[in-house]
Amino acid sequence: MRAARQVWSGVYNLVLGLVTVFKHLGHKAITLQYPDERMPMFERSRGVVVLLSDPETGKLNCTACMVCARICPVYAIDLERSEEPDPETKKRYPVKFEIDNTTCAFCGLCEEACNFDAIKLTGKYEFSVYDQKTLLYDRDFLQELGRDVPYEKKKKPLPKAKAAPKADPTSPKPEEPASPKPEESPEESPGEDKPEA
Amino acid sequence: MTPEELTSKIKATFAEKVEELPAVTGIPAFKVKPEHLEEVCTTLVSDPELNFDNLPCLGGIDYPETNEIGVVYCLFSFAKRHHLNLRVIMPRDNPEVISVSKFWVAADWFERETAELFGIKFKDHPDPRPLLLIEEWDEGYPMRRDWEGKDFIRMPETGQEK
Amino acid sequence: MFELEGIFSAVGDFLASFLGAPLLQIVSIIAVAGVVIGFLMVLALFLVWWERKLSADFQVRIGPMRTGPHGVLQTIADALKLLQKEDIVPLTADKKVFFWAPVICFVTCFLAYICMPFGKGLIVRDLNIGILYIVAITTFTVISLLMAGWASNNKYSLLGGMRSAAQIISYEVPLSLSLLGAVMLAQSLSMVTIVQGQGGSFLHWYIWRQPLGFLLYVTAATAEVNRTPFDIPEAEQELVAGYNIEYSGMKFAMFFLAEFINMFTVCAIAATLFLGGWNPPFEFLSFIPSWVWFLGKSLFLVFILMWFRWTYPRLRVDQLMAFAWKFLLPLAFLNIIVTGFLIYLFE
Amino acid sequence: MMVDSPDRPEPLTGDRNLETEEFVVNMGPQHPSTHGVCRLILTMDGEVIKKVVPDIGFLHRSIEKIAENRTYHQFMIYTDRIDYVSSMNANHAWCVAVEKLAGIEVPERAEYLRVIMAELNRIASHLVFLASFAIDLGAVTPFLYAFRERERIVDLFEMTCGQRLTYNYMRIGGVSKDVPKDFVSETKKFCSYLYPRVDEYEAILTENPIFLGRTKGIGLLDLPTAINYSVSGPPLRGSGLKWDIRKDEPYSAYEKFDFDIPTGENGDTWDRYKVRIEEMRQSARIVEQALEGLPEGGIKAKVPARFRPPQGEAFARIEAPRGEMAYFIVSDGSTKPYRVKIRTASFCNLQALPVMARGWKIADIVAIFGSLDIILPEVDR
Repeated sequence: MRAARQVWSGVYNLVLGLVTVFKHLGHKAITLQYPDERMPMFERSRGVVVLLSDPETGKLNCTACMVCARICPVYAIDLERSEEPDPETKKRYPVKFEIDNTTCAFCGLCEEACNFDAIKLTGKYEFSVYDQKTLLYDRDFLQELGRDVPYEKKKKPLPKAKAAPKADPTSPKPEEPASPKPEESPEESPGEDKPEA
Repeated sequence: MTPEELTSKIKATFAEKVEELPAVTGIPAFKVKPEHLEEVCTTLVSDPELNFDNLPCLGGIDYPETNEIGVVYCLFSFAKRHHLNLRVIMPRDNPEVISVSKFWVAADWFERETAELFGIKFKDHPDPRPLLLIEEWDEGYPMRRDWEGKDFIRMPETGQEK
Repeated sequence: MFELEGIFSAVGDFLASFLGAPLLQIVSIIAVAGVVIGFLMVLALFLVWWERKLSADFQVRIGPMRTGPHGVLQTIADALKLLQKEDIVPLTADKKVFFWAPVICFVTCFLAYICMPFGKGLIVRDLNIGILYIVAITTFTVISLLMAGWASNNKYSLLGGMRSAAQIISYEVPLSLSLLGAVMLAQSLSMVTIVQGQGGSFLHWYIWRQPLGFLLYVTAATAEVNRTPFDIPEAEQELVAGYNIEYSGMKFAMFFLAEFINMFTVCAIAATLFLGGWNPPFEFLSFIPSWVWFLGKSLFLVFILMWFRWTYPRLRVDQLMAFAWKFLLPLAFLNIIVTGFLIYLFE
Repeated sequence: MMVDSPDRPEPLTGDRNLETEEFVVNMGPQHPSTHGVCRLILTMDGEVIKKVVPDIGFLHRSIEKIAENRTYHQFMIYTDRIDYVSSMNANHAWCVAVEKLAGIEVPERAEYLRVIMAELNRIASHLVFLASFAIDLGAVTPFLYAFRERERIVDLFEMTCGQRLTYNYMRIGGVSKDVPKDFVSETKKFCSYLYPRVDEYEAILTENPIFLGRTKGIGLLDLPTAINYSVSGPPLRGSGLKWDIRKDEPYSAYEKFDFDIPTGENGDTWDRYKVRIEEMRQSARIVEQALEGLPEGGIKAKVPARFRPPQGEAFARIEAPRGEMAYFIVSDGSTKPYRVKIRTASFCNLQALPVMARGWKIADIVAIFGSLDIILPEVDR
């Protein structure tokens, strides 16, 4: 009797599995045909890092205060401050701003630390290249990437109050990710001791 | 047992063999001399009131300033639901302590890891091969505070500078 | 209307009109072999594609889409890629055996089609021991798998080869025995006679008189062609790829295609012996050519085998053996005894 | 087949006994079922395993050393990488430990959000377990089904914190961002969607006779051995101990929720599988309760950017999906920890593999290894 019940349960569950799998036939696929279809990125997606500029003046928001470079856990940001403030905005600006995307962990700590809406992680992706050296993004390239990125002013008032950019500027089309000019690998920048897995 | 009861119980049981340390977030902590460790552990496991049947964590700790090196044992009892923190402090030059893997098998890998990373020798260890590092590792003991390796860059004190 | 029999005999007559008898013999042999092998190659490529699409559909994916409409040309592209691949022979391999294993595997899988009735009058040679011949020839696969496993000189391959030898030989026994029921009903070993015995409506198919035999056959056949849940010789999670772990390029493709042709072979046998072969299920449907029925029934069984594969986990090697000897074999014997008894009773 | 190979052994002659020979199989470091880079040195007698020696360390990144070189805030992103399948839980453990060390009060809303995220991540992690376990046993289709559901959880995470794998969501003293507007409704929708899906997996696997044959009674781990090996999490509960840190030593807001601790009876592979399946349902229950009672308020306590915890030590452990995850932190009062010891569940669970696998077949070690749900970066750290 027990054996019969066992056989019955076995057969029943074998058939149940077949039926469960069969029910999925003809369902709409959950996968995407990637290069043709793309997943919409969320607003908060943390992809490649960009530098934001003021939509009115077109200058970088960054004042080179070094907060991002200090908080970065992998020391991917190499930043140099200008000696003199910019004559128009009366602010200091970065003369050098390099992000090493080979070490960047896309953690978003720099964006959180920044008080000037200068740096942001965007939903942009697809930055594969053949040469590792081209992953060292310089200031101008990062600025270009950030041209079309909408952002909201943080609640903290800026030290030097300016007209807040209300609407998202429908600024130029996204540039093709032209690879920035290959530069020397950052020897002077404090690298990290162990590579990420 | 509550931490207070446990503290007094341990003090009563081991007397001068243990030395009380400040509690680790509510967990009683004691310092044991390396030569007493085996005896203390035997009692901790076999005493029906203490009954420490589980070793959740074991790790080394290095104090180059005082030239000492230690092993921290986090003990737990599933039967009695209490924690204990033991530690053994040894001179840094030739640290040697008895292996506790005969009391808790879980200590086996923990000790192998600690041995290769801190350079602490565990006597009577059943399988003293290196665990995480490659077998031909010869660059010293990387988890010691003053270790200098080929590719190791000590980070600047970014958090403190202004 | 679309019966291929007429076309083939017309071509035969046309050739006979200007070729002498001995030459005709040779030409017709080559032509028939070419047609059968060509058909099977196309079929194998189709089956690979179908399996990929079907598994994708079961798994709410899309499957190959890029090459041709819905990826139909994908397997052809894969085959071309495999043809171009470097042929790697491990240094420590037993070179001769390593070379011959895929060849034997590939060749033997075609031999079974000599007496496979594709349609009415559409059979290469109607041997009077047809089914016996097929069962015998399909067992050759085990030799090639064992050779592959041994010659690769790899521990995983060897385990895979040993497993496949043990498995195929064990399952050969219940497989043959489960076929005997149908043979007893038809009173013949010839494939054509067996099919003709199931003429008329679908109620004359042997599956109704041999339900147990059919189930046993499908189970044993799944094991015979190393399909999940009986695919332990190439169990990916244990043996990485089993006997063909060291094979690459065209040799691997030969194993791969042979596997799919073998799968079709066992399904075609089941369709012939239990599902009436090329007989239509109803008399009024006989305007549809017989080979369509044969193909349709075989492919339906192939679908079931694929369905199994994408549903079930895999058995363990000792459970597999126990299942063959302790479960299938007694049932197969029981089936024969009951069949014999019933035949005696009703005739 | 004579091949002139010099190292071929002499053929056996009549006066020698036919001896069987044990042989060693290297399973890994690259092997389909080692779930990462782990090498198991198997000594086998035919198909039967005589001895298993796990060889680990291929993914050793010395995260404990890195911790001594990073500030408390910075180290958060490394906790993601300890256990990338459930990095919310790894974040959580670090936060709990540091907050214990510094005595930081966390706002209630943040605690609730942490619980929601940790439990969603637990479901996601168990789905990955289910997927890989099914594929270990040869059933390929449940893999895709489980990842389909995981994708929805990952979408919820991306909606909240912007990443799909290394979330870096929690902060010392709270969480980094409040949840977006439609998170609550989406998560509720997901929870009600999950229950029938779990039933679906069970229909395919749980009572399937082939699955039962492969898991019932395989890889037994009795309770005293489990405790002695410091095995934790579902393997420990599968061995029959009703022990869950969320219940027994509650952290965050776990004492406020009502959930059951599923346990097994025999400590076999099937029990460990069943415990995890059941835990997915319980986690969904916790998430539903937490969403229901999600309080308003702040999401982050005031923690300075140059955070210096007081001198001292802290030991905190949480119940991660794979078991107990503990941090032992020694602080010297500076911005960087003096010493961090990370105790991960996989490290101890993997250590028990040789006991469980001895005497079983090579196919079983795959099932046993899968049922332990080892994440190799967590083992090597």
